Amino acid sequence: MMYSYYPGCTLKTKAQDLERFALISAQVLGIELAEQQDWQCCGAVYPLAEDEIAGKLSAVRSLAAAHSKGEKLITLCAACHHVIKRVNADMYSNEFVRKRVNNYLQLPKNYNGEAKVLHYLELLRDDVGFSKLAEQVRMPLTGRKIGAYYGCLLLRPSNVMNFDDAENPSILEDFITALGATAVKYPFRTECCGGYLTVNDQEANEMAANIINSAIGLEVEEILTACPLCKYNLEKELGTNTKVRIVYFTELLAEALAIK
Amino acid sequence: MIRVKITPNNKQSQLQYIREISGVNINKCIQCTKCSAGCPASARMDILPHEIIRLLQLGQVEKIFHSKSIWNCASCFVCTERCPRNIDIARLIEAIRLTIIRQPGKSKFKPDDVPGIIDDKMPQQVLVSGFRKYNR
Amino acid sequence: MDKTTVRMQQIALQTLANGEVDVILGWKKGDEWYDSYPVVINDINETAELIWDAFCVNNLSKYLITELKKNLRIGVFLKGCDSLAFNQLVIDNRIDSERVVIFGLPCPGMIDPQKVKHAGLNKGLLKVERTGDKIVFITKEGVKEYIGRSFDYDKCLNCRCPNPVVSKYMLSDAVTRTDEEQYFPDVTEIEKMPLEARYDYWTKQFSKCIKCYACRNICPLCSCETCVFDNIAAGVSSKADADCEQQFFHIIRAYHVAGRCVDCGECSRVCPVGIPLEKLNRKIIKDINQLYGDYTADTDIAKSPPLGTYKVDDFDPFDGSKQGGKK
Amino acid sequence: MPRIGAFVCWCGTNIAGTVDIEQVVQAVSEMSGIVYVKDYQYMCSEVGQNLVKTAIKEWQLERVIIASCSPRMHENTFRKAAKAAGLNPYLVEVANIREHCSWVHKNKEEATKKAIALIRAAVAKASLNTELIAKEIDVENRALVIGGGIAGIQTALDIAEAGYQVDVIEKSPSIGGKMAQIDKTFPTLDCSACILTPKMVDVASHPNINLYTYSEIESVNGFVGNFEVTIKQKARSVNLEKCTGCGICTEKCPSRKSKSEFDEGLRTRGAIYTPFPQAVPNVPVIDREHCLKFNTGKCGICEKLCPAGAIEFGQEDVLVTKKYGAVVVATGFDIIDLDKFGEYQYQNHPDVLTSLEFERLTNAAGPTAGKFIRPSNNKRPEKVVFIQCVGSRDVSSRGKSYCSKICCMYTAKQAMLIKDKYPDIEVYVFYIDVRTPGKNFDEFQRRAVEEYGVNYIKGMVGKIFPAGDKLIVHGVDSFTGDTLKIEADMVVLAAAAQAKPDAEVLGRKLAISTDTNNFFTEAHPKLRPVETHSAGIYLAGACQGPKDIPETVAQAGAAAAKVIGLLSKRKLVSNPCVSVVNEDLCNGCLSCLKICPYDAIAAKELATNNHGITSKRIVAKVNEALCQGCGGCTVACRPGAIDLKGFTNKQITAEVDALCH
Repeated sequence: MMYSYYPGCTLKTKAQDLERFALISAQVLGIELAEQQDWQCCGAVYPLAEDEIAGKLSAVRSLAAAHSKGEKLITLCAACHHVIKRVNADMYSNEFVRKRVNNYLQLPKNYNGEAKVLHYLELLRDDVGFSKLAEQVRMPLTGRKIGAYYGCLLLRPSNVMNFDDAENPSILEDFITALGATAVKYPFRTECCGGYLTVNDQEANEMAANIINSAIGLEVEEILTACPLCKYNLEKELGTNTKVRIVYFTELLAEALAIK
Repeated sequence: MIRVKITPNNKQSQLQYIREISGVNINKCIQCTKCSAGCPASARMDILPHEIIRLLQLGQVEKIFHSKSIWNCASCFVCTERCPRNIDIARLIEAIRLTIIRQPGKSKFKPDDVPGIIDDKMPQQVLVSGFRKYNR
Repeated sequence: MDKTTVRMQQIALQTLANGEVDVILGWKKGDEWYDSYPVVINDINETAELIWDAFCVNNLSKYLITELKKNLRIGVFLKGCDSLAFNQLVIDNRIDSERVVIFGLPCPGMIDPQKVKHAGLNKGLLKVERTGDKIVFITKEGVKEYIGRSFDYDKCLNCRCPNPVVSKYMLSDAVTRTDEEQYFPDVTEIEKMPLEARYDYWTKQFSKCIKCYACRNICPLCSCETCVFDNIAAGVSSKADADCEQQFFHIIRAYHVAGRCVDCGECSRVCPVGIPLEKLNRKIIKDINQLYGDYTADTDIAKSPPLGTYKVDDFDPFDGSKQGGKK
Repeated sequence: MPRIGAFVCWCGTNIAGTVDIEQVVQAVSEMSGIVYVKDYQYMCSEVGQNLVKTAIKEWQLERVIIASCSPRMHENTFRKAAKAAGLNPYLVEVANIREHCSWVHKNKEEATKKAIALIRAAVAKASLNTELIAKEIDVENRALVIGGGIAGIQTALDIAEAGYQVDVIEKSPSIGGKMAQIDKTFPTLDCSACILTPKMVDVASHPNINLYTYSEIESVNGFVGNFEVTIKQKARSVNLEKCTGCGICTEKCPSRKSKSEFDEGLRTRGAIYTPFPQAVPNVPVIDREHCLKFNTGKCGICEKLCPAGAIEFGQEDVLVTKKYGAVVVATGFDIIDLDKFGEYQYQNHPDVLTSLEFERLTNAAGPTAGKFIRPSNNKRPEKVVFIQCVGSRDVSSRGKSYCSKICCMYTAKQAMLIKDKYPDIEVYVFYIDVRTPGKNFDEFQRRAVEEYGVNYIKGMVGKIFPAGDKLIVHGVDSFTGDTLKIEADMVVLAAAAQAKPDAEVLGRKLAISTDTNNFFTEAHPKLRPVETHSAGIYLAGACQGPKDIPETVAQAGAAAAKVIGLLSKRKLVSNPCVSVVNEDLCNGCLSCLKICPYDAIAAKELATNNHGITSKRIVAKVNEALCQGCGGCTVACRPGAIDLKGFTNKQITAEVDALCH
């Protein structure tokens, strides 16, 4: 099946692993990801103010491009996914935004939020299926205790993101189980890592510390994430501590598919 | 400490602005405090989210403008997700931030600050979002 | 003579003679090639005048209503579409099927005299004979043969039921149709129009109406003892020549046959000003099928009519719980 | 043209505030047929009614228009007044210029215009009104109570005591409902079982009460005084007459996987089971879904062991149809599913309980025999946290927008019960507001704080983080603005009350309405709180909205009083606004018969003579005793042969014409 694929800036620089493993895994799984031409930065954060239109334009360009090709738009970075999905919801249901964005962009055809945005994980769950994925695993990660870290951006607000149960999600655990590893649910797995606060406050990040301690408390050896920013914050807090390591979910995927 | 408070009316325009750009009806709040109770960043806040809404209801915007809380909100949307009254608190706090940084020279994070915080691992996503949240 | 006509005359003679029926409803030939008109006969000698040709378009089932009031038992010739109307009249309690003997006539389609005239074939025409899709035009000068259905009534081209669905005696072999017609092509066309254009279209059509009531009179299901439009006391009709009056008439009529219309197309056939009335009825049939599941008013008399019954899971556009009014 | 008098009511400022009465009076006086117009502040008052009566006599009025509130409110009032003045009551017509006009408009000019139009329509209709005479119908003097909880039990007992037959129908295998699950009741702390079980026995033994347990309503037909109800008795697989309740079968059943509904899933039960030892009837039932005999064909141990030979695997559902004069709906409530509140760890942690589970846990007859222990490790908790308003006052998609009303009191009760038995346990209650109106209620809650030292914290809990064998509760004290972390051993969630999931379906069968939350709607929130909009159907208990036991019992008594009042009448005055068939126009298609919800239309054979030839035809015939005047038939009739008296097609057309004027 053919999909439009939106990478985002960080995946081309500091988070190349996240993308690299996703792309080679997709090949093995028979998923065709065509990187969008001329994609632009999504803006990194979804503009929350009602009157901010400019910050939503680049997301709409990608959405409209995917829609015009009749393809689903696949995202990989949690932040890009959040922005694009929420902008799409605005284009679908918020007339104020829809009108202004279309007026500004003057696309060949007005865009009204018709495209379907899927995170790579949703693609694995809904279009591939975790049971099918499990069949493709060639090097099961048997015995490894892996804790999923969801963070904020994939889950909330759940009425827009519609990703999983925001308070008690299971998609990442199901993913880990499909790869043959042991999924450990630890209490802080949906708490915030501190996000961009790191530019404001360089002091100790107790938010990230809570997450790490909660995972270590349940003997988690690897923490799985889909977000470069989460990975950065958690690793920074971890410092030289080697009790646990932070990995992108795609890295484990490639490992289990024996293509890493 | 001044114990007697007079609800000021000269802040009405700022209050109105916050209401407009957030699209939030602050009168829906019943002060259940669930936002504050679940806030992962509350340890670094001098005024808790439910108190911010209460102060807005009372027109005490000045107190909020001088608080650390609005800069320490990580926009993690836990408050919005759990609010039993469907108040989008994350949006409200963003609106308060914008009310300040949209004024000339009030940006919180400036290009000059970058060298001081950057390290070789930092994804540029951090910087972009930092500028989006703290700079106009 | 046509085989079916022979069979027709035989069975009429036989059933009248042995007392199975008191009268026969059939067709006789008039003076013109296109004139085959309905008759009621009770005389065995008249049976030799009964005919079956490509112009027996008139539906005889409606005549049963008045004739059954006068006679005990009636034999009637019914084509596919006529038999559908027959069943609907049974559902409506308009006729007592116990006292009717049906002679079924599989029908290859009826010929539209207008189409013959447009083709210029009417000059000196004496007779038209049809066997299946072979049509023979007999004139003073000679004979012309055509294969195909180009002279059929439009309504016959869309026929979904050429064979009678109910009968005691079948007079010929069943007709098979291999060409798969799209069931509602004309309706789809109307549905594609924007609302305003649709409104304009119907306004224009109805404005042609001269309120002759031919559509109502021919309709096998417009069989009320007294039609509301003839009942002055009901106060629903006026003779004023205003567009709204005509629209009012046609819309009420469409609703009165909604869920009962057998799509025989007679209304459009007889309309002297050419209003495509069956389109309106077919739109309603299509909607009913979509909303309440396929229902053919006439093929199964045991089925309950969708507009006359209520089920808890019926489609209900006013039910807030399905629309977000109720949470 | 009849002589028409019009009376325009101000309804204080309700109408006069938005409608220019003077202008209305002027306009009405110019309408044709009007011979008299009068306006007054409160037309429904004694003075107002007298104005109507006097005018009827003095002006020889033949029709009366009352322009006032909805006819639902006062049509009867004015009909009575007209009757007293010698006018047939059905010659009175109400123009609703309040609900349909003044209450929905702000612009006085437009509202005035609309009020005049509404009155014009009423005048047009009234000129076509005819005198109607009401008839009498019989009343079946037996009542049906749907639901065997405390509401149904009390209603049934009160009706039975008055000497009328009552059938109680209960969905589950035993009566008792939620109250049977509860340990103690507020505000007196007496034992729930001690006050409920004797009543359950009374129901079972009362000569006037007939119990249908494990049964459901299949269909309801008829109308006030004459309901015809079909009851589905589900196959119990145990013979009610033969069973002695010895309990051998339930003890020996090898299938132990089913969760006990009565114990809120805190313990398992056999596939053949009695919900609880005090069940009424004390006869078990086989849960066929989990029974080995039904699933594999093997087993049948209960049948072999039963000394009474009461096990009947071959039983089938039985349909019983009976007639009733009145119906009381007492189907109760449920608590919401907490699956969506993942932050409180309800599905993930055994020590997070609902309040109802807590009741079972502290109940002497419960799964722990009243021993207060943590389900996770069977140890006594040291710190217990209660969280109120879980899903209540919650307008998001997860919760219910209303206050569940009972939680503040039962939480105080539960907290107090812990402190009473185990003073060393620390108890915290997180709340948004404490709402305890009711006799001795606030005093009760204050006792929890003042005497027992329960820690009430104004603020909600954000999230619970399990850590080791503790539950770390993250909350806020809104008074101090402090964030709190409490290391609790047990958390009790006061889940919102909600309507029964099948309330809407039952409502449709009964033709009674439910509100946006699926609670049944009362006929009037103040003046007719136990009646529904369908005459002869009444409401008792929490099926109408969250209620505590005292309120439920009070409403049950009120519903019973309404039923007794109805059944005590031998005859009811029927509504004369019934359908009538014009046989000349009727085709006999019987579309009317098919759609009539009251089975009030039948076919009739009519012999006609047409020029010496006699023929028969079918026409429709209305049974006036059954017809409820809904008018459905008049719409289905194509030739317009059927008409509703008082609302004839002509009258409606005249109204529409007048409005479009």
